[in-house]
Amino acid sequence: MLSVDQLVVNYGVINAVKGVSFDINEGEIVSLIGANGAGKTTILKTVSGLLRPASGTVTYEGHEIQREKAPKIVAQGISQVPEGRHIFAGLTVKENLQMGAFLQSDRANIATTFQTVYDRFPVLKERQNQDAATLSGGEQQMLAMGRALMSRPKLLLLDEPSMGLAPIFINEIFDIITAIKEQGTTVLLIEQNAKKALSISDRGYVLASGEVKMSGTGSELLANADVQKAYLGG
Amino acid sequence: MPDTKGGQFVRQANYRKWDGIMMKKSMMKKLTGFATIAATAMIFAGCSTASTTGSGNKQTGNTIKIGVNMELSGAAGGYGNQQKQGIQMAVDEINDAGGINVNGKKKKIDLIIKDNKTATSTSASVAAQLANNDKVSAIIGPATTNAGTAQTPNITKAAVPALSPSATDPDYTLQKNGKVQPYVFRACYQNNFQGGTAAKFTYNNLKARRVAILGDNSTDYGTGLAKAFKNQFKGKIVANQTFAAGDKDFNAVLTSFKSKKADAIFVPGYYSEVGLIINQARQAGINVPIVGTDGMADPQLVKIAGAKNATNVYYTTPFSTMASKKNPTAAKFMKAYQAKYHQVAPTFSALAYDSVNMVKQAIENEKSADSKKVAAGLAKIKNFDGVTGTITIDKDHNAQKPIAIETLKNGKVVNSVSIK
Amino acid sequence: MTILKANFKYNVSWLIIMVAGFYLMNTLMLMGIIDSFIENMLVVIGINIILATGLNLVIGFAGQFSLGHAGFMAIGAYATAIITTNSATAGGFYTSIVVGVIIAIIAAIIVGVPTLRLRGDYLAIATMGAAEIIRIIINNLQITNGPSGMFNIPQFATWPVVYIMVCVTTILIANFVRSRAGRAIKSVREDEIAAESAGINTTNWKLAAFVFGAATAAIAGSLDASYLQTIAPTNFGIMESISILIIVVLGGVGSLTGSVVAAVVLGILDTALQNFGTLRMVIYAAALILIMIFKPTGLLGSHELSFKHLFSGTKRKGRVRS
Amino acid sequence: MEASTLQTFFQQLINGLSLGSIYALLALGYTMVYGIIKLINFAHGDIYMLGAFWGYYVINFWHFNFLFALLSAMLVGAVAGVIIEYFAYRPLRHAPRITALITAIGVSFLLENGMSYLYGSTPRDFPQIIEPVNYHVFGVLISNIQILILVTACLLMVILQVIIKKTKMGKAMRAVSVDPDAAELVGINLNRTISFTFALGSSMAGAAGVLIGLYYNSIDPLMGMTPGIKAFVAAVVGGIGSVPGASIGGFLIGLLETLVQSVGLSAYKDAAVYFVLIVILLVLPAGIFGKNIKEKV
Amino acid sequence: MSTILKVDDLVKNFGGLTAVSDVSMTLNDDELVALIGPNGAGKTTLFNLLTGVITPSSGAISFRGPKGTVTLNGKKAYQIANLGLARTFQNIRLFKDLTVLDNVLVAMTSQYKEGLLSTLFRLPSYYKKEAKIAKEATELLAIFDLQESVDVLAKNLPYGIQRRLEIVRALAMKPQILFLDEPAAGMNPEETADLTRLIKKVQREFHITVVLIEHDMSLVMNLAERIYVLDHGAMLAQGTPTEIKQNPAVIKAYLGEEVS
Repeated sequence: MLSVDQLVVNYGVINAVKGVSFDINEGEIVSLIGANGAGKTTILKTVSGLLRPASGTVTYEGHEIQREKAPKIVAQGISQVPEGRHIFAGLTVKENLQMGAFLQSDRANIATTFQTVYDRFPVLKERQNQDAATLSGGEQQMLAMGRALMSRPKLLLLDEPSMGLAPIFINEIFDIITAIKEQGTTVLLIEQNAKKALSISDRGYVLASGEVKMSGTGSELLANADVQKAYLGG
Repeated sequence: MPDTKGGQFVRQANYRKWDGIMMKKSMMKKLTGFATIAATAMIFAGCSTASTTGSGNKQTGNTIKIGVNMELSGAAGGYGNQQKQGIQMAVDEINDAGGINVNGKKKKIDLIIKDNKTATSTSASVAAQLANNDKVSAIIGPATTNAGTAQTPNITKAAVPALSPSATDPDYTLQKNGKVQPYVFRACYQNNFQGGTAAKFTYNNLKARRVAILGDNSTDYGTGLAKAFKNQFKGKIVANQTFAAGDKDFNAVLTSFKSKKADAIFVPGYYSEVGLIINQARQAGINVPIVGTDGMADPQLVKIAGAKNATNVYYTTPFSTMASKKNPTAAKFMKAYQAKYHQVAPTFSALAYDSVNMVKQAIENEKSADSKKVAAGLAKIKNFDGVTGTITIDKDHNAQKPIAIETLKNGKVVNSVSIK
Repeated sequence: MTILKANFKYNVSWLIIMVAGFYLMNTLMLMGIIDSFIENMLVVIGINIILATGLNLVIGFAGQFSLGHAGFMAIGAYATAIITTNSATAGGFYTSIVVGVIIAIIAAIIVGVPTLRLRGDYLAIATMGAAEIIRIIINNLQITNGPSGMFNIPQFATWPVVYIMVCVTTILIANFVRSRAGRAIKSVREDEIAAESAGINTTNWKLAAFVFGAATAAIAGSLDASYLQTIAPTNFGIMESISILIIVVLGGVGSLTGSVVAAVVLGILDTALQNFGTLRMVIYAAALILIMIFKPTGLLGSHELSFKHLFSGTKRKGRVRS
Repeated sequence: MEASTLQTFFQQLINGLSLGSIYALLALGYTMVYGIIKLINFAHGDIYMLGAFWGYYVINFWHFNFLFALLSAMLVGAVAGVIIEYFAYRPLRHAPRITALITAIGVSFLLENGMSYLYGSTPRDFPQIIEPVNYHVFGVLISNIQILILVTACLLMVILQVIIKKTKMGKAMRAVSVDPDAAELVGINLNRTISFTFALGSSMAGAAGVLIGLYYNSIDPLMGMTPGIKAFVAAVVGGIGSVPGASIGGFLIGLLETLVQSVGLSAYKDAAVYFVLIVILLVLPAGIFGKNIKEKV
Repeated sequence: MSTILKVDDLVKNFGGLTAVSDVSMTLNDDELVALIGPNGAGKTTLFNLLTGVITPSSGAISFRGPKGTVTLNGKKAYQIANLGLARTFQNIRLFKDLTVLDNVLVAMTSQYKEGLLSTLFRLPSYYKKEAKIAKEATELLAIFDLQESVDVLAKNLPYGIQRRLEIVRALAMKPQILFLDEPAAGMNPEETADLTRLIKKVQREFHITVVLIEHDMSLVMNLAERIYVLDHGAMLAQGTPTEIKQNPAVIKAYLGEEVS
């Protein structure tokens, strides 16, 4: 579905991603794990069109998208939940979700999607007329995910969905991610909580200093001694 | 916790002796050097800087160079451009007639126009360039007192006369000790004269006893006239308020005048704002006489005020459509101006037009276009037949000319009285 | 040891340049190559250098966006105008500079203490307002002769005086910027929270830079009044503050050399445009837009001309070496 | 020429509201542009001048009626705003903000002096397309034009508020102003949204130009300078980025100026405005309706 | 070992949200303490409170400084810093456009004075002081292998080195307590190991109290003598690494399962 080949991205003078390749098949959850500064977020931003790579390709459903801008990529069915949630403060919960469907024009469709999102996150329905900034951290994360789902993505990019969340929410978020996958949306997941991430992933890639160090199925990586030592608090 | 612990890493920070000595040595050298420089600089500041008190600009060529230092952009750009039109027209007329007669030889005017953007420093620079580089015989301008006083040192140094069509501050032509500035002249009234005339007229002719003043507080023109009016008005000043150039809303002040029971309003300022004041006063139902000065003597005034509102309005002026009927020079000017620029001539253009012709007169009288001679000639101008009246330059380089007060009714000048 | 020797070398180099500049100008003047017109231009450029370097200290080094520089300039100008009109001696003139600086410092403290808490554009508009209040007060006072301004001010600020003042203020500002104080204000610019946590009293250092900038602006005002011999409140409005800001940004925010270069470039451009009449400001505006679009960080960015680097041949903005 | 204190009070209130509605109209454009790209659009006051000149020409030469003049001036303002954004501000979107500010000042100079060069800087009388009529209400005078301005200003503010709160584009504008990156991620085209914001804000200025031309009957190329700065002050006082804030700020400044003048301190009316600005910023650093955003450590 | 910092019932409310509730803790001389807990548990907020970046809603902080015990309540961040509490930040906050040397010199600002006159006129005392302080700073940088980079702008340093420089900057303040906020964030295992050695070295050689927030359990368990666990703004547990590893509440809220 998506394949990233020899991707190189620079941030100013800093070479953040140094030739990373990976791919995602339809219906999978794929995790990129690694420490802060390993280049995970940079990769995600490049896939979603916020950053331009210095070289390398991003191929989505058969054509290269690395030169396209974010709105165009969203229109093709890739939706990102950014790190730190980035919800629109000052807009209500409902408006935030409406923004997620910005590129949809079919009202009936939007209404159904709303229903799906509200079913998935009942708390959002309860708070639909509240200013999004007043939500708690976990609720904001749900809103950010809900907003991304409003564009009916085929591929969902999740950047640190468990960051800053209470443990009880973390489990819930991972359950939701699994449920999203089961409904047919492919998921690319970036997590610091590597253990949790790998336990729900079909496959995973371990990144360090802008390079892929290891890859394998979720359970393989979980079982790997090096991974355990470095990332699983072994 | 002992204090020394944190500072362990600097333990070995002992300076070798010679380090310190070298440092002192170099510093001493440096300081000595600095002192030397300062001293030499001071010496030069004291004596040897070139001060070029010129003997004026000699004009030997076939043309006479006249400079224009004018507010073509910036806050006073509107007025400056009107003056430029008057200057241009005067020069064209003179050149079409063959030029200025200098001791039997006709010489054309070479007009050099420069913009001072209504800034004092630029005005000084422009004057220096005109006087020193372009070697002009005389400078026309600037329009405003501030820009004018800024050029005074430079033109005085170069001995080039400057004739301002519209700088009105009483002290404009004077040095600090009260003596006249040898190279500064003006073609307009000074504030005390005009303000006093307006005060007398308001008291004697309009019989007003309670006057409210609403003056332009962003120029010397407005405040100078307001002060003069206040000093010479025999009745009571019931309110004294101000506005700034560019203001558009006067309703608040006018409403406050209502309760003061004023029986006339004095509005020293330019037509752009005074037009609006008349408009808003009449809209607010204030129908008492409105008295002003030559800054509002402009055809645009009535347009801004609205013809209907421009009633019971009086202003002092050296020049007007009314006067032009009696004065052939003015009539000719009005006609030519209309033909050239397709508009009724404003006062500023007339004053600037006169300024050029006064310079011409001075050159012809002195039979020389040397700048010092032109200055002498300007000082001696007597009974010059100008568009703005018969002008005589007095000992303080002010233009003495009759003053008239015009009355507007429904936007038309209906009466013009001369005031002694 | 070598560092000290080198420092001496750099300092001497600068002094030689300053002295040489002085002698060069004086020679050209005696030869008549620099006439009063060019002298006028040079003096205006000199005054603008003082203003721009002072404002750059506040904006470029302390990172505080002040838009009220003209207000402090007005204070210096009026101090000189009032004092030298009453006491037309060189002593009176230098006293007036000191008095202007002191009043400007007091005014800067009064303005700065409350407003420097604000940030960015909010600070800019607050300082702009404060400067306008200063101007309006001057416009309505008796002693300042109201909107008519003051003229026939005795001229003590001849070009050598201005030249020396430019050198002195530039040296002082440069020394300030490259010292303990300079590092402190730059740390405030870079990151206020980190600076606080590094023990920097950010409030005081911001104020110090602001006050220093105001003091130099007052000096520039004194020179301006004394050289032009005429001043009016309209000279010190928002537009004057903006034109100083333009010099700073055009030269490069955080580059004193840039401020000097921009003052010279704009001074020459401005003088050259005198001949274009009404078109003058149109050309100026277009030039401004184009320069900013094609050189967004200003003519010199944040680079400085430095003998240290000329001599040693290394670039300050070195790449990663470790 | 006599009036009771109460009548004077209400008269001054009307005066203040009329003046305030003009500041408010201009402040709206400032607040929108600042809200979305954090740029003090110095040229905003000059777009208002362009609107006034457009009105002057179409009424005088093409004999437009008031409504058409107003609407076409809004269109002209919008187009001017979009063009300025495209050429002068867009190339600098990632440049230091102070650079963009200088460019904005440059654009302002260019418009003012360009218009002076082309049309002269003498004030012109605006065609009186609507005959002024005064109404006396309990001794308080109010003219039809004052009512028109107040009503138009309020109407435009309401329309603007509706656009921002209810329409898709309005929501996109708010989204971009909160978080441009996240806005792109939901598919919002940044450039188009910013252009639209400029168009909307500048059309307000265009409308203000015609209304003010009509009200004061005098226009000139430098007319945008002073009200431009005052309107920005109004926007800051109200809390920049907020539409109701801009309106409240505008009315507040208008009423304040009127108050200061009515007690005889006209020489200090601008000083009073700036003083209040500073005081408000010290008490409420983000203005009356502004949101104070704390830096995260 | 005596107490150097004592925190009593510290509370911080943001609007309606309680970020830190009733936290009490003590720090002793010369010890290495870790503060752990889930993201959003209030760890950084606690650091901010202790270093004066934000002011507490209630509670008391007292510090035994060189001049006796003082309360830190009501003191500004720079005053607290100058008393001897230095810190680093979660998101690196270097002075990016200053050189490495200048970054360190800024932190030494309050350790020496330069008279206005000697600054402005470069009197001999200026050069003397500058040379002395620069030497001191360079020596400190050399301890951390940064002597080669003194003239490099901070923003041009690699990520890991920036983290290191931030620690050096904090040490330049000659602190008695050093707060490190996620010093290993973004470092690879190798760099983390280096960092672990570095922190140990700092603590040992400078004899200061070090408090660190860290998620990397390998680092925490290797370094810390004591651990505080924060959850939902409240102190969940405290103890030695061994105790914490076995604490059921900690396992439930944070560690997830028993850490080896």
